[in-house]
Amino acid sequence: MAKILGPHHGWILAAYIVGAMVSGAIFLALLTTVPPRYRKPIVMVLTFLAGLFYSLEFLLPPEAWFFVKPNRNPLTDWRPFVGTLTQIVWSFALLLGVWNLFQIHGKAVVKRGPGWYNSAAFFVAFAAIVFAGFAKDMSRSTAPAQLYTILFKGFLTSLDATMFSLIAFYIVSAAYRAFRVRSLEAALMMSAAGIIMLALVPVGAVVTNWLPNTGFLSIFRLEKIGYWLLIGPNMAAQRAIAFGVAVGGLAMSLRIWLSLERGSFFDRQL
Amino acid sequence: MGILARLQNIDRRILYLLIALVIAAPLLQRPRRHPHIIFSEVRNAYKTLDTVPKDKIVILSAVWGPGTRAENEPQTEALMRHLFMRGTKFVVLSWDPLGSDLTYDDGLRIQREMGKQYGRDWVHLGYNPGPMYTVISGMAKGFHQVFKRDKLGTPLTKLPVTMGVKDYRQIGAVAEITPSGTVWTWIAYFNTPYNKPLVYCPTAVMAAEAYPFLDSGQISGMLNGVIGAAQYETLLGMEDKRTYAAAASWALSSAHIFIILLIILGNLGYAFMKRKGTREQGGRRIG
Amino acid sequence: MVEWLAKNTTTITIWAGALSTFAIYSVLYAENRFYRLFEHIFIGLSAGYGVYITWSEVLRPKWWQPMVVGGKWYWAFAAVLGSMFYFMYSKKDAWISRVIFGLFMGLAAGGMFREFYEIYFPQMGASMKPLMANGMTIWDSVNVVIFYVILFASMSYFFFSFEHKNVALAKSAAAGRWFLMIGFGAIFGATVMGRMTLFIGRFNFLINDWGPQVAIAWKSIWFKSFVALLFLAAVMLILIFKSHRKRKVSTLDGK
Amino acid sequence: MIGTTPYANPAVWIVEGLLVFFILYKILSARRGRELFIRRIPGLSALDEAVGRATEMGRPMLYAPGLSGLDIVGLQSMAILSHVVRHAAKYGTRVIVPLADPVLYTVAEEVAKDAYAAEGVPEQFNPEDVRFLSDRQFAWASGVVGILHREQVASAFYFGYYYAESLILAENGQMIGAIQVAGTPATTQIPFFLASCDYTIIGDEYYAASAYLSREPTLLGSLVGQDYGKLVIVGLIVLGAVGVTLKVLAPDLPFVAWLNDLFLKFFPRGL
Repeated sequence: MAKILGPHHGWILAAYIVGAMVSGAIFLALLTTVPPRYRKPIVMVLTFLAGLFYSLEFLLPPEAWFFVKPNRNPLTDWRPFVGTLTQIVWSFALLLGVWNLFQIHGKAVVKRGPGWYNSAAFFVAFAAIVFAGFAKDMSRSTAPAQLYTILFKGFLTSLDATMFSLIAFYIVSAAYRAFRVRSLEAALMMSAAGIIMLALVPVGAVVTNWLPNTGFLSIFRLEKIGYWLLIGPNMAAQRAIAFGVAVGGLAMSLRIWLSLERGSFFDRQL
Repeated sequence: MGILARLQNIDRRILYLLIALVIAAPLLQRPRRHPHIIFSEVRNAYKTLDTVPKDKIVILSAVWGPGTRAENEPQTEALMRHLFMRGTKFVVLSWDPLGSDLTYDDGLRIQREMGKQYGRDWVHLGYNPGPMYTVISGMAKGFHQVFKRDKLGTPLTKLPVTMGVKDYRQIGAVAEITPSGTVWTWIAYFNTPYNKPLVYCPTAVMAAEAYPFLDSGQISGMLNGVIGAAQYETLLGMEDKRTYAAAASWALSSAHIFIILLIILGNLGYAFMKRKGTREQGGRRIG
Repeated sequence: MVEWLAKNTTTITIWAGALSTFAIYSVLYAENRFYRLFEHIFIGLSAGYGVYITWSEVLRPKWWQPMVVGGKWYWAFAAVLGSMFYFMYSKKDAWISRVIFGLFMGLAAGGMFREFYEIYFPQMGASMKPLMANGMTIWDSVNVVIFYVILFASMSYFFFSFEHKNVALAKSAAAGRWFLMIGFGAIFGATVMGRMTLFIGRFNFLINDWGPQVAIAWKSIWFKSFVALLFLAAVMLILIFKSHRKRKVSTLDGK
Repeated sequence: MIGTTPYANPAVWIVEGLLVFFILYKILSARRGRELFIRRIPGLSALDEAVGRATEMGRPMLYAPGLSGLDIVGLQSMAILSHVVRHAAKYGTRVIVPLADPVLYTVAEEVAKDAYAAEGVPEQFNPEDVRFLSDRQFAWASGVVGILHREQVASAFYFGYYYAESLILAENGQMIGAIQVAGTPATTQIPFFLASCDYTIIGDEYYAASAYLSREPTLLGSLVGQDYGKLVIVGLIVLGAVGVTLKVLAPDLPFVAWLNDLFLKFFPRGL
């Protein structure tokens, strides 16, 4: 077995790789011949088996009686491999999205509909950074690296940061519009937000600066109230949500693992 | 009446322009005044670093890079100033390749201002790619096994600051200056096991999550974003200096106050319209 | 061209950053052509960057090099698995993509037991607070009681299958919703400062990095005339935009 | 978490076992045809209203699953998507679905296609309406903002995993006057949806959505089981709290110390 796994080099390696590809292709071809009524059970069984990996890896402690060798859960050793494999296979899916982008923007450019030049700009930007990236790693010239800096640092990170910072503006308009005393709920949310906004800045804390810094009255100082709101009621409420989400997530995972999930994607004929 | 009615429907573009002005004005004008209210977590941070014994060093762990310079640089500078002022020796440890250069430049600038000397008063350990927990736990057991040379390539055994540092025993405190959730690594691998105080300097986004840890004492003090840095500068006696931290702290304060004023104005308009019996536009509901 | 690029990389990078910043901020006024162009550039760049980074940081070091240089030929099977995604484009054999989906969903679902333990067990542990203990003041006890009231009331809001005919449960659920709103308000208030500093970051970039570049460029007569032209063009565009919008409003005003 | 074993301990087997038991037991009993009650969730009832409004105005709708991938959050989003698209197909209204995950994109396309087919109008499905934008957070957000404005959508739905971009989308939707419904398991983003959307579903109402919309016995049963699961958690916390309190009040009771040690051992006191 170890001999087959290699590592191999030169022609033998090439032969092995081609062999793996061919056997893979044969396997896929075989899959296409599976009659429809067996398809769903196959997917179900594979989903279940895949789910077993991480479940058993966690649920079986190394000291369990059936692990003979000095207390190891053998699945744990496979974790890095499965992690890498997942990442690699997942990477192949990226082109699905890129392909869709190409289709939509390609059509726009070919048709010359309104705004086609935007789609053209999409292709230019795409090609430029792919070229600069790969050329930077392959050629010895510094020009691609500089182009890459301009595209990545000049455009991409600036666009990222600016888009993110738009929230600074939107948070103002959202607060202004939403925080009206229409209902008890809105009023509660508004008050909590207002107190914490005041409490977090020294200028706001001036409001209650006349209160003593220690003793009973000090708990009414704004920064203390804000702090209390954050670690008291806020944490309790967040934890209540967290427990609900935890159980909901567990239930949904369980349904998917055991193929009990219902809904269009899962009810479909294969 | 026209004004009050209009107050609850200010055009959002005006709001955007106003908030931009509210933030930009202090940044451009650079007011001289520092906040004179100091939050207890900032005071505790100051006390922590102020009580480090003279024969021990402080580690400034800088995780930040250019992305969060606006918040983390003032914090780093304030801490450096304090340590120089007290004559406590410190080392800077950077986890970001670009941040490593930035913190080095900061140190050089401040040492010039305060008449201090590299190597004698402080040392920059350069960029460390991590992983953080191995570096930290290794450093606690053998400082010189983990760190061999400083940023310039000088062996650490030749520099006065680091010469005598063997392990955790010569380390007095740690300050973590970070834009991400890295502080737990320090807590778990260094500060809790060896019972060392930790000063936490997060960005404002991260600060909210830290309050429970302040409460439990796992973090001894905190500088919340640039506001914390400005308050720290006040404690350092810089209240009438024009610093960036003070300006940014004013900008943030006025932004908060501006939003609260807006909420009040909107509610005034709302209350007025409701009394008049007119339904407000849109009638959006929360729920 | 290449030389000019090499000499002025920093300058161009800063100008590109400023241009991008203005393009995105222009959407605060209204969606416009300038924004649209940069939106497409943004999507193009991030797609291209995704392709490049996926290859250079995942596929090349973790798949290609171990396989071709390291001689681990069996990694070729990963490509076979990866190709299964693409069967979704086939009408007849789309089910093969289901196989790989199923594998991934299974793997993700299998992690649930560990995730539940690692994330939520400590939270349960932290929720078991003593009502009274040595060194706790009355105020601390009151806080613990408040904690439990809020926790259980908020949790009762999330009971879906019990009819809220039970008055106690209905009241508790209603109160729970109020407590949740206080929590959400707290999150909102605590987030504002972080978001404002994002804008300060952009502002600093414009003033401290781009400002000096503008000052340098301003020295050249070409730049001055270019700015003048740009200004004229902007004025004309605004005039055109305004007359255009008046027409548009009448057709779109369906609200 | 630090200081805990990386493997399951008896407490994990008991607690997770109880949860799994209740969920599966209730699913099975629901499948055998037991009538189950489920309370009203206003945000989900509003979905149909929002679809109706877009139809009235003759403008398209937007359904954004956030940054979710092919995981439980994304799949739940797809279940809600299926409901929305089926309604839309009934009235012949367009639904634009921008995605941030290449794999979820393929799933969304299938879901949309199926939904049109189920309503008997497969020809109405326009593959360009389900589109992948970008897997980069803010590039995706910029694209969705563009779509919101250019298509002048009448209704917008945000169901999935959201990060900071939540407010960017919701405020732009608000600007164009769209009726907006949102739901996310990301607690930190709920306040922003609450502020800018007309209806927001909170916390695990998100996971209740598919059961609520489809009234499928399996899903309803699971929902009831989840409620029992939450009761288990409440019970545990109460037991633990009583334990630690009694340790101070009555340290001599025999079982108290034992109970206390048990909880301390198996429930790490993180914060």
